[in-house]
Amino acid sequence: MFEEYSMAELTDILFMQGFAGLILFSVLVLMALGLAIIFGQMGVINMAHGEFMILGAYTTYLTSHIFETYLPALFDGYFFVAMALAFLVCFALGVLVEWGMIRFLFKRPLDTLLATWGLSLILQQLYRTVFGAREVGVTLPEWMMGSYAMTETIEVPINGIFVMVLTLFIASGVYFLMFRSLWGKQVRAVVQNRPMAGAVGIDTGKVDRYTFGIGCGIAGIAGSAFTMIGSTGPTSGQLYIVDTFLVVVFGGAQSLIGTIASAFTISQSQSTLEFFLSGSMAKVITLLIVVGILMLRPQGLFALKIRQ
Amino acid sequence: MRQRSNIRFMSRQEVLGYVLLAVILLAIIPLSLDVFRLNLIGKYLTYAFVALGLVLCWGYGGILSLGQGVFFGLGGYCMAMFLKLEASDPESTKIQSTPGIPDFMDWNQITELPWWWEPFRQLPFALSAIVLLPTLFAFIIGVAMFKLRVGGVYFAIITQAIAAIMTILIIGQQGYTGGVNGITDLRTLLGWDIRSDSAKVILYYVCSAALFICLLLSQFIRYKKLGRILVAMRDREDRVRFSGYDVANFKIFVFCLSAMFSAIGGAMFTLQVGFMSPSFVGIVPSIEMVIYCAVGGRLSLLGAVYGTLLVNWAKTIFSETFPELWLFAMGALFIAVVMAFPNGLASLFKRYIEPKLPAWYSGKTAGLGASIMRTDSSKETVGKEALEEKNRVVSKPISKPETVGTMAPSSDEKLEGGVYVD
Amino acid sequence: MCIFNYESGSRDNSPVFKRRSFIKTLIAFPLGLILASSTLSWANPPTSEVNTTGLAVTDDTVTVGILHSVTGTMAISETGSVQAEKLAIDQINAMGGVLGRKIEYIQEDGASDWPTFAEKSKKLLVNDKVAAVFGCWTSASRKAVLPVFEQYNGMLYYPTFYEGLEQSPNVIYTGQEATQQIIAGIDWVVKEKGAKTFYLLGSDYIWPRTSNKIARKHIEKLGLKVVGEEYYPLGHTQFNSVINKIKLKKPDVIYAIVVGGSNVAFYKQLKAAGIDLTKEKPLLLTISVTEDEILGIGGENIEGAYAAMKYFQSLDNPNNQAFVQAFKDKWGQDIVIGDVTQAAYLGPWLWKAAVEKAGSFDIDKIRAASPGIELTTAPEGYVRIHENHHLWSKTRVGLAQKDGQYKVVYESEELIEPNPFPVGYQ
Amino acid sequence: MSTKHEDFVLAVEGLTVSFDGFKAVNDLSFYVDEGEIRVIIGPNGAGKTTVLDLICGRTQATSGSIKFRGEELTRMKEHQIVHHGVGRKFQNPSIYDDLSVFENLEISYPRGRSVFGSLMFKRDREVIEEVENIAEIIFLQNDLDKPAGLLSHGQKQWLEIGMLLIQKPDLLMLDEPVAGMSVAERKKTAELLNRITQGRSVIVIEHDMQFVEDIAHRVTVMHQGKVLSEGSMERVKNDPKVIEVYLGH
Repeated sequence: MFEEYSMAELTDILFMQGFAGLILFSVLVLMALGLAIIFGQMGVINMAHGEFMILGAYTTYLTSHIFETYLPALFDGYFFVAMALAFLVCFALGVLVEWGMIRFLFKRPLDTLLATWGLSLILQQLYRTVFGAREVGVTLPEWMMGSYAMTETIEVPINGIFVMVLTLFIASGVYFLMFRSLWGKQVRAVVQNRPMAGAVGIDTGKVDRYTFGIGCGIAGIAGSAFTMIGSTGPTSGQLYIVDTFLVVVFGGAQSLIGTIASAFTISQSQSTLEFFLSGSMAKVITLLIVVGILMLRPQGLFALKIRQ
Repeated sequence: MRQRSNIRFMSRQEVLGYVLLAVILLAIIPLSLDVFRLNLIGKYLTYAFVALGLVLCWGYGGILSLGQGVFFGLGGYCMAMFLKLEASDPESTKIQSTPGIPDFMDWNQITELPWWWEPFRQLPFALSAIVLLPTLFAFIIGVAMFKLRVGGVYFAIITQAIAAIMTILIIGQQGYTGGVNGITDLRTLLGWDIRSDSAKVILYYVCSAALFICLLLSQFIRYKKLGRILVAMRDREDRVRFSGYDVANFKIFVFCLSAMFSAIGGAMFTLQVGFMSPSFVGIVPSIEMVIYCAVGGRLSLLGAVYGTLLVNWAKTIFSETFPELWLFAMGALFIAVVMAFPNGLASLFKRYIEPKLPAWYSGKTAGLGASIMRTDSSKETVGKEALEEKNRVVSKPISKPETVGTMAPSSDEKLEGGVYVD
Repeated sequence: MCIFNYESGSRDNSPVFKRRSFIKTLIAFPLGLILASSTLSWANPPTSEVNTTGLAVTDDTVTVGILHSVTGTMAISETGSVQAEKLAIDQINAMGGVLGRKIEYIQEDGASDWPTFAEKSKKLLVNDKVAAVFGCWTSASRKAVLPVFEQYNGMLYYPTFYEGLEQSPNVIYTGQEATQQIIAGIDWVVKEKGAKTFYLLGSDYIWPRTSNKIARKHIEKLGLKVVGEEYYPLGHTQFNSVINKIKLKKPDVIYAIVVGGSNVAFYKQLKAAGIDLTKEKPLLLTISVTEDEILGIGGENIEGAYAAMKYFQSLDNPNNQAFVQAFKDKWGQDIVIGDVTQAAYLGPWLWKAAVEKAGSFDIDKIRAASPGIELTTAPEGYVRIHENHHLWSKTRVGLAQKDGQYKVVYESEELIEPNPFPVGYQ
Repeated sequence: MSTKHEDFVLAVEGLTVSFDGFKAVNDLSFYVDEGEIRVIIGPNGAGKTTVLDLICGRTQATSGSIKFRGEELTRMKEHQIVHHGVGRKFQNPSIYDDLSVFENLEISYPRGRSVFGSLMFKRDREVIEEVENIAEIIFLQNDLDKPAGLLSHGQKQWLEIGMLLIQKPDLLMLDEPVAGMSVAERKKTAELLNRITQGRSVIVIEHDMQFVEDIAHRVTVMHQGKVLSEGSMERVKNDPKVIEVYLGH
């Protein structure tokens, strides 16, 4: 299929395709980080993750409106405010949900799956009632749109770069939080031995609550960022949920590195396959590869090998 | 000691339960509802097959599959293929460019029936395919997963991915499967018009009868040692293994059985509703079916039937009354059930209704079904919560970071603890 | 000011011809006075005469069904149709209803789930005995309810542009079938923009596939070239790979039939990838993006794209101005109206015209009366029901503007004949 | 040494397992005679439980061999190892809380172990007698109908031992059988062990030195995944290496 193109074109395409894969990679990491924290650290399967993302997106939408109406001069920078707000709103809702629901389902992960599924239905309907059934369009500041032309054919989408930088930022933030802060130590202590952590004076309830809140907050940031590349509607969140879970599970639930590695694998295979096959078949084959590898390594790519 | 050599197939309560269900399904419902509503109930009952399978495989075996829709769909599609071929005789499809093939194939420029559709002209083949094909598929998944000890949440999510794959495949291969639209406009079964009112009533009874057969089969399994091994396996998989059982085989068996039930349900669905579409195969319907099972009580065979009927009935009523708000009610119902009654309607019944029933109802307490229910619910409500409560009490923040630091990084022994499968 | 009038087509020779003389009179009421009209003494034929099949018709009411998804993923698209149908029913009631009977509606939620559509349609027909159903949006939902309508002899007014290949005695298709929408649009880009190569793209289901098939045949008939054809699963959100492919193939026209949430992702990513649609290199022609979708995509992301369909909110004619005003008055000033919404609005009016022409609510009589019914008051202009139950309608090409509206740049001179089974395109 | 395989019930040679580079068991060798009660002692983290895990197939060895009556166990699945006559009790009582004591024992009865076997399994005279017999040995004859979850900790330990006995294993492996027991229960357990070890080999992991002295024929001391010392209790006790790492603590 290459004979019709020149070498230069091929190189360009290779570059563009690699970049498309990188964007997809960032998108997946961003989606999955919040879930990885919640699922990996708490064992809670949060089926409402997509809805938390959309809550972030709606927050961005509202913020853009407020800026448009009251602070048009600062509109160029509203997106950063929106992301912070999205984090706060989702964090708050996450804490509330953990306090009102999840903590009672401690150690019953499959039940959390069903309960959060119910939550996702409620949130969807809530969005529909509040914002209407139609999708809303989020206006972006001018500088975030368009692309930067590197050569004649190679054009780099600015929003893609933005998502990549954001992902890098959030991922390192999560890394420092989990592995370099006292709070992270507490979280890990709770994961590894809950009674013991409790016994040495960690308020495990509070740790859970904030872990869940932070996971949801990151979902909110992801949702906010996705207004650049996807739709914002009551049911948009459902588009992401399966992919997100696969990334997390594929990576090995407890491992952040695993999540990143799995996002990389999935995104690269998906975008490469998409180039050679039809979109539908690329998706099927990617999923099959993931399922196949999961069967061989049920604990995911990067799970620790441990004495059971 | 003597009674032990002679455990009964059903306890007295269970016999009463089955009789009551039979009266409700076979007499009360058909006599009190018009054909339209009866057909609706018939449709709900087809989901009860899936819920029943989930009771066995999730409630008893501890394997939560979030891809039961795949089997429901496969069974339904096998039935639909037969009916579609019957509906696509050259006479009634003469306006097509290729008469004699299903309409959607014609729309997709397929000019010849694919070879793998051909055998579905025969009813015996179609019927055996309904039962065997999904079971075989489940067997393959089961062998691959359980022999490699994939379990719990991982199994749930992998089955979810399989459901996603199936949906995309069915939709993508629309020339052969009817795509998003599914296989529609099914009319007759061996010349018998399945759309007429009388056919609907008969099919309702067929469906109820099939459901009863599956219920009794499940009851039989529960009463045999196999049922006890399943419970044992859910609680202490390792112990079962070290009692000399190949745990994977038992899991495969129960997974296949639940797949077979789902497939029968799917075929009954196609017959009663008159079409099959990929919207049953995907993730959302699969999760909904788990919820039917959870509402009924994941350990109760009869509860699965009642749970399915209740949720669907509520869904229909809510959505007819409040078309724009019914999701609130459904979401709240799911959360309430999981939070307040983890063992569903069945546990409510055990706790509040059964004690009030007259003595003749219980007779002599025997039968392991009752004992399983009892201990399990007590464990659920007392054991775990008490444990959790204890943890919470001790976890006052008298934080000594140094202590935490030393114990956090290494001791990976309990890493599995976070992902505990109930 | 809106003037609604309708008369039967002259070609119609329905045997049941009991129309009251007042129908022949042109009725012209300013909207503000419509309320008053209901107090006029309409001749009110006895129920036994106009309803011989036991439909839900009383001496002063007639019940119809509205069946769309108001929950689930399709609610995004179908909400507009529900609103339009309710508006039409309100307006008809304000004018005195149909055969002197006020229209009452029962609304059911299809929940974006095809079996639910089948269940609810059965409920509407069997339990509620509605005289007509306005509803469905996706092809799949229509296919699911079709056997029900045929079995219980109901009448469905289906608003969406769709793939064709269907002609049911129990459905009136108020949207365009594929050839109406596609051929005129392609002819236009070829003639006006000199397009030579096309890249076909769609969501993976029957409408985009069938439409692209027709498009491909037509393009090849014109001696031009299709350089790529791609389908993505419904709900897909990552289009960077296909955008790269498009860049590589450098087609003159991207022919896009992406639907739902994918739409938003596609156009945003297209813009981000540096394809500026206003430069028309390549030019983008779509048949799936109405003003409703632009709301989610954002006008700035799709500015410069062309759409081929029969209606745009910006159509400049008195019918449309009155319709848009009435719609906004009822549902809010910010609302937008897309092609399907307008087609849904036609449903109740076409049904009313057919009932009055037939002088009866009986489905068989309505069916017999329907071909030839014309509506001169349609927001899109003039439409007429064809023998094949589709509408004769014009096709227009609109250029997407930054404010989310289309500017009409082309309008077919004649009404285009609906041709659901196009010979040579299958 | 390898020529003498046939004389031993169990021959472990060069056994090594590593978890992510950490060698929990490192080039371990030991042999168990017919009818011998072998006690393995050692400080926490010495790899004692891991050795049992390796023998019964719960953990895969990185290298080395485990021969049971001349048959290699390292490549077998857990249930196959059980079928060959190795029974294993876990550190924490591992019983089925939701089933009655009778059912717990019945499930362990070595018949009907395949899927269809268990479907066809009949609770006949033979099974009932055997269960009642075992129940008597483990002091639970009056609790047969009780849900096992309601037993005391000591009773659960006994039940698990009973569940092993009913399998009639040739090699019995017990991981801390008296942990968490009262003094009276310990005594009873020691008695029980002495009774049931007739005609079979037993490997016990235990910390309670008094208990070890009571039952052990020979003692293996493990340290950091290796055998530190082996022999009679008397000899081991006086081994300076052992005193240094273990008893000296």
